[in-house]
Amino acid sequence: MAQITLVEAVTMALAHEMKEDPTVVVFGEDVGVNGGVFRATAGLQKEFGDERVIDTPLAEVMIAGMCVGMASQGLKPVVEAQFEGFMYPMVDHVVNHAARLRHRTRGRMSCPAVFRAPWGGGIHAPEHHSDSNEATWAHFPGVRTVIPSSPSRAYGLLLAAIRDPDPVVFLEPKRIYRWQREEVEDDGEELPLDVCFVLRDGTDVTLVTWGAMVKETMEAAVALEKEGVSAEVIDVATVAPLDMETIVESVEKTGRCVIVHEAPKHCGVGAEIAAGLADQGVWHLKAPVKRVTGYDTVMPLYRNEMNYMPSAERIVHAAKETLEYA
Amino acid sequence: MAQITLVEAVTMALAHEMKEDPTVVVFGEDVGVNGGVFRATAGLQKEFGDERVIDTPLAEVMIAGMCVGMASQGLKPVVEAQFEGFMYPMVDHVVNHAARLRHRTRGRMSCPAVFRAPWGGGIHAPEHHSDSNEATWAHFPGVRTVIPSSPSRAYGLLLAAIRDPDPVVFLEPKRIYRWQREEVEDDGEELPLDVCFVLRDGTDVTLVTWGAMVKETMEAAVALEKEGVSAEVIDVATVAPLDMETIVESVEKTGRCVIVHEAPKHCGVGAEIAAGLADQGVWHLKAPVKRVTGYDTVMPLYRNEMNYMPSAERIVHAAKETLEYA
Amino acid sequence: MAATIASFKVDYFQFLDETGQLVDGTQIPALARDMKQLTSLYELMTLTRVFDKKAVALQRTGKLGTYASSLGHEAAHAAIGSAMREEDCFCPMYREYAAQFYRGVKMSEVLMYWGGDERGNDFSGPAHDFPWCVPIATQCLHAAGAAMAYKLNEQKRVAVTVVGDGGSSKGDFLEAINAASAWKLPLVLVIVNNQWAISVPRSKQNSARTLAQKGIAGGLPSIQVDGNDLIATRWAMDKAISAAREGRGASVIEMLTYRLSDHTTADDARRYRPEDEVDTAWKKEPLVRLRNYLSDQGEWDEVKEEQLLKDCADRVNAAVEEYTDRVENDPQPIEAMFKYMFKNLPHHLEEQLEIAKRFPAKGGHH
Amino acid sequence: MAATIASFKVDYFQFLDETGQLVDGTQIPALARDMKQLTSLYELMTLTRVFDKKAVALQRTGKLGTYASSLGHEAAHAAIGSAMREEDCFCPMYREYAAQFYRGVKMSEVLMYWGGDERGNDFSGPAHDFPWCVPIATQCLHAAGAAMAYKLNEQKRVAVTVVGDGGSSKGDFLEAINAASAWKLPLVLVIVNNQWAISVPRSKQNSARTLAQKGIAGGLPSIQVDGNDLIATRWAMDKAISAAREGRGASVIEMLTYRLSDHTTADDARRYRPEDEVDTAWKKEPLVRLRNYLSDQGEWDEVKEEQLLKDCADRVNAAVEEYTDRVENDPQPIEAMFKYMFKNLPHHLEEQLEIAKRFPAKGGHH
Ligand SMILES: Cc1ncc(C[n+]2csc(CCOP(=O)(O)OP(=O)(O)O)c2C)c(N)n1
Ligand SMILES: Cc1ncc(C[n+]2csc(CCOP(=O)(O)OP(=O)(O)O)c2C)c(N)n1
Ligand SMILES: [Mg+2]
Ligand SMILES: [Mg+2]
Repeated sequence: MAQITLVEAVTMALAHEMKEDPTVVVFGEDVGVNGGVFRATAGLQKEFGDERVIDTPLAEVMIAGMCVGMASQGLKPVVEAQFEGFMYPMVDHVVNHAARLRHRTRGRMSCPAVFRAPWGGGIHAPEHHSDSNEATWAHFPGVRTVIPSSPSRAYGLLLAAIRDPDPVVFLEPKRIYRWQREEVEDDGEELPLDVCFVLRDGTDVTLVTWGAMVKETMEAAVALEKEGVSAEVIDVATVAPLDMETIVESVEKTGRCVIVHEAPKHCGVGAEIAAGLADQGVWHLKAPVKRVTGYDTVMPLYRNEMNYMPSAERIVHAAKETLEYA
Repeated sequence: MAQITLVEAVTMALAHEMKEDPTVVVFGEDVGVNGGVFRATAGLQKEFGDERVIDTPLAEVMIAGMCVGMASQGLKPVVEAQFEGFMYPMVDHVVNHAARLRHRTRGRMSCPAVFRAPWGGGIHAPEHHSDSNEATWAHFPGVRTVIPSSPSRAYGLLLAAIRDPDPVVFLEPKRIYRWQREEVEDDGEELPLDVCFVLRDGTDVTLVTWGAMVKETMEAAVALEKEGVSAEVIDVATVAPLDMETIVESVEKTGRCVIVHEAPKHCGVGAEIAAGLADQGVWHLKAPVKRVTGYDTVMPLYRNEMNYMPSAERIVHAAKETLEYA
Repeated sequence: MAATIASFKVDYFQFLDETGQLVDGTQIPALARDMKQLTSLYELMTLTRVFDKKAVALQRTGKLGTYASSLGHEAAHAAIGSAMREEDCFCPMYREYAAQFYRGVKMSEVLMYWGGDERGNDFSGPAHDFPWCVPIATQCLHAAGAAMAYKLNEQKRVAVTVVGDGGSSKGDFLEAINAASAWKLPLVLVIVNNQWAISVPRSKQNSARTLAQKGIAGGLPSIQVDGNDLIATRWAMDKAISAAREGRGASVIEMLTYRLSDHTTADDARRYRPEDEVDTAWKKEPLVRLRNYLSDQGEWDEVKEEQLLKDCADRVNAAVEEYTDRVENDPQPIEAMFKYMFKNLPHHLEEQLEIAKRFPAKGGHH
Repeated sequence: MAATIASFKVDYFQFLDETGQLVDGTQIPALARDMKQLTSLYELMTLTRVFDKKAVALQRTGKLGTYASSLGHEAAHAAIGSAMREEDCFCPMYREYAAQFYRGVKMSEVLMYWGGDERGNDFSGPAHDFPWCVPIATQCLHAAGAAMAYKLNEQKRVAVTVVGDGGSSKGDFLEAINAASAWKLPLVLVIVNNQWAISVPRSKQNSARTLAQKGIAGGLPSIQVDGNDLIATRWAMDKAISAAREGRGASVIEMLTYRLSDHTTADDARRYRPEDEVDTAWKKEPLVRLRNYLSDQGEWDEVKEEQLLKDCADRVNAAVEEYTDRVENDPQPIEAMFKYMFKNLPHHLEEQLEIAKRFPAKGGHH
């Protein structure tokens, strides 16, 4: 069994589903011979041909709009946006059509499509290559938003996303595309959507995060442990719809919660989680719910990039703040 | 002094600023002879000519993109999107450019533009004519999102939005465009952005809302009063950035909060407010923070529309829930 | 070196003039002699107009929501629908009723849609046809995507879409042309140029001589026809569809017609449109000229006309019955707001459904 | 009636052939005899190339972030910049350095930008010029908007923008053409067709004979020129800019050139592009042919060339010094992340600034 990276797991999942399901097609800019700018589709065109791994003209509105048409007529398009910052032209077709086609037609038509994009900061790329826009997608009814944080979850969740009969926005944390290697069997076993994954059990404080921030959050948990603080770490994975149950359960146990995300704070997904706690978890809270997030600014160009990204240090600090309350 | 409606107040503010400031131009579909589909720009082309009140070709990407170019070269475009559901093609230029031009150029350039749109449901219009997408805008750094809820606030806040040196998304609650009349003097007095307006003082529970939901929320407050419950009502007005201070202060007093909005619940602006309370207000909470919102579904066509819209009854019920806790 | 490396042209076609005479000096399409076809299409156009009048009346009396009239567009829409095969995919905008009726959509379903009931979109036309599309021009890319699917699946199916003069300014339409060019898609892009986009006249969309020439951007065959001449509109559609079906790629057809009604029932065109322009347009409308032609051919007369109008009225009334009966006696339950959001209702929507059931709107939708 | 109602053509222009000979049988533009201009533009093109080589080297050694090379585009970019007036507005994409150098942007500022420091966008070029634009083709609408502002203000200013072969597929560019047509904007839309959009060849963008013909959609004068022939590129720019300035509206110019480099330093073109295609392209590159022409005219020789290369090297090295000194010894403070978001720092950003100051990144940006 191979030791693979997150981006290789994406490729493996795509290849697996394309073998299993002849209706799956990959559709995007530079996904063919070039295998995508991050190599996520490397080798797929060679294996499946240019009628299933399709290089498109440079037009995101077209990509998203055609995807709706293709998905409505029996194909399962897996779209790749080259970077999350170039998904904005897709918003109209995703939210006004992909997310609504089944609803609009009372189930007569549907849009089983996946909109993939490398997502998030930390790779020292130019502007628009480092955003975290999951909250933008998460607010729109009718589309799921899924974010893997490890090779195995990338494989299992992408399989589930492709097989899901409804549209899924699948955001891939590019910063950790090649961070860890993991043994992932190409067994076609999907992982469940709409549920959180508890990565680490703890009793003193619950750290909730997703995507690349899982790295800093786990580092923070280890650092806290050294100081005798037991932190539970939850990878939300599906940010819409949200598995609030698992999070509330954890906070019932710990009484403290720190939510970590790279995206700007204001109206980020962290707000929804904290709001859920302010409603369903309020009696269990021993401390204010803290959010360690990106600032409400544009992601700086790379010389300042690391001043923007939440650090393990900030997470530890916030966790300790919550522990100041008995 | 005239008794005017909210939409008339919008027109009055536009006319006032166009007189004051020759760089202000109105730019959009059907804003000219037709005066906009809701008559918000009625009479302006006659008064200011078709070089300042400009009918555009039917292309929202173009409208938003040209707006950035116009604003960068000394004009103050006030764009009208015909309905909020047609703003999605504008997202790319608003968030990737309008909201970033000053930041990107270290202040060398800027984008003093206003993006107006009739917003929200309740008028029995076709699909895409009844959405509430303020959270979409509120999450993006670099742009303000402002929502008036009365004729006087529409006048004062729109003046402030036009005069503001940075981009503002200005969402107009179309359901109450003609609901109430108010005496509004055309004195050019703007109202402050970035602050909440306390519409009603109360001691038992804080009701937080904005836009057309102010109507149902005030009705709920009156109903509650009949039952001896004193509700404070806050109109948020600027949903980004948020005046959390005023809300926290109120909850310090009441200990209870119900947030009301028409938009879907998940990752709506209500989540940010509840999250703020879960952090800064947690020790004052005597009850869970409740949200009475639109459902996480597409706004139904009109026969079911009122089953979607939060009612005064739902607000009263939620307020009472919070009062069950001593 | 200065050399012309590419030249293009846009041709205009009209076969039946405003009086109903065949234009001479032109090779007339066979359809002109197919009286059976012409008669049935005339009947379809008439039915559509009778339906349209009724729908507007229903809105005026509060029995229907905002409605977009197709008055004056019948020759364009009837040609589009009748030129297609069942397996082809139609991606409409919102007023192409004649095309949809031909494809099996029921009048009662059109009324359901504008009557605020999503079940109108679950219509009796081909299950693969797209529902009405509100965001202007987006349907063009859905059609391009459908065409792409047919091409990849090696099906001999064609996608047909319609956009207005206003919508032809939007990137969605322009990108669809480019996509059609890039992949040689089995696609027909019809611009129904009715001279107005709500209050914005054609002349403000751009200053080009035609809208058809937008197809030249992708090197697509692009023509303009008299959109009120059924023989021209249908001939153009047949030509474009067979080219698409036979793998020769996409085309653009601009059909010149006129919006004889307000934009929708929510609009008042008198605010921005000179009455005399409308009067002139009425002289060119599509039904009269076709009726005159059929009469000259001895295929039509007063009696038939009267009979037809009576039949149409009956069918339309029956449709209205069906519509009102359904929305009043068999309204959609509150569940309907939730159950189609996803194939399987997620947990959070189950909870919200309970709230919705507990707090139904007082006194229905009014 | 079947009548041709509109015809169009796209002409191709080349004046200086690949060997540096004037093409005969054509009226040669006056510029061909303006040795002073040609020489100084040749010097600009050479400086740009020397700069480009250095920038790539800096990236390879970790002193610069991702960088987009302009190798092979010099004749296109030099013509664009030199044909404009200071008061005109340039809306670039991201590799038009020669144009920007001519307009006063410093080499050190280009390096700041790609070196991850926003101050590079606060450059010494005209304060109204747009910064580099990453979202493809969006700059075309900014240019249309700038042109609109000039037109409304009755200023004799022109907006000039550049888009690639790939970007020419995007709605932003196509809607800009439509807008230019609708308002007769003082705008010049230049397509720098370097045959590749990262790994996607020109042929996949669409199947049309030219990209220039996209301008026909709006009825704009649209031509194609040899983008490696400075005389042709500059002649075309002069023509289009004076038409725009004199109120005759916008034009589209497709400049045929070739991307001799990888897409950016983050790309490896060998993965998708045949080496021999690149070798052939090198035979057409813009500098050699211009140098040969100048030499034939007795305006240039080895000595001058050597001297020029030395001067360029010195200037580039000085620019690198300036860049490294600034980013290393005068880096942007953490405040810079916040203070330009709005004209006046809102309350919530003040709080966040405090957090940011309290938690600076460990060990700078690496
Ligand atoms: C993207 C978008 N913008 C604006 C609207 C509002 N709107 C509805 S119809 C219309 C005019 C359409 O004109 P045209 O394309 O010529 O079609 P017609 O209605 O004349 O048949 C407008 C602006 C919309 N539905 N979608
Ligand atoms: C909207 C958008 N989509 C995708 C990208 C990623 N990207 C950057 S450059 C490029 C190719 C551009 O090709 P072309 O327009 O021909 O310009 P060139 O780089 O060849 O000069 C792509 C796809 C982007 N920057 N913006
Ligand atoms: Mg029209
Ligand atoms: Mg290119």
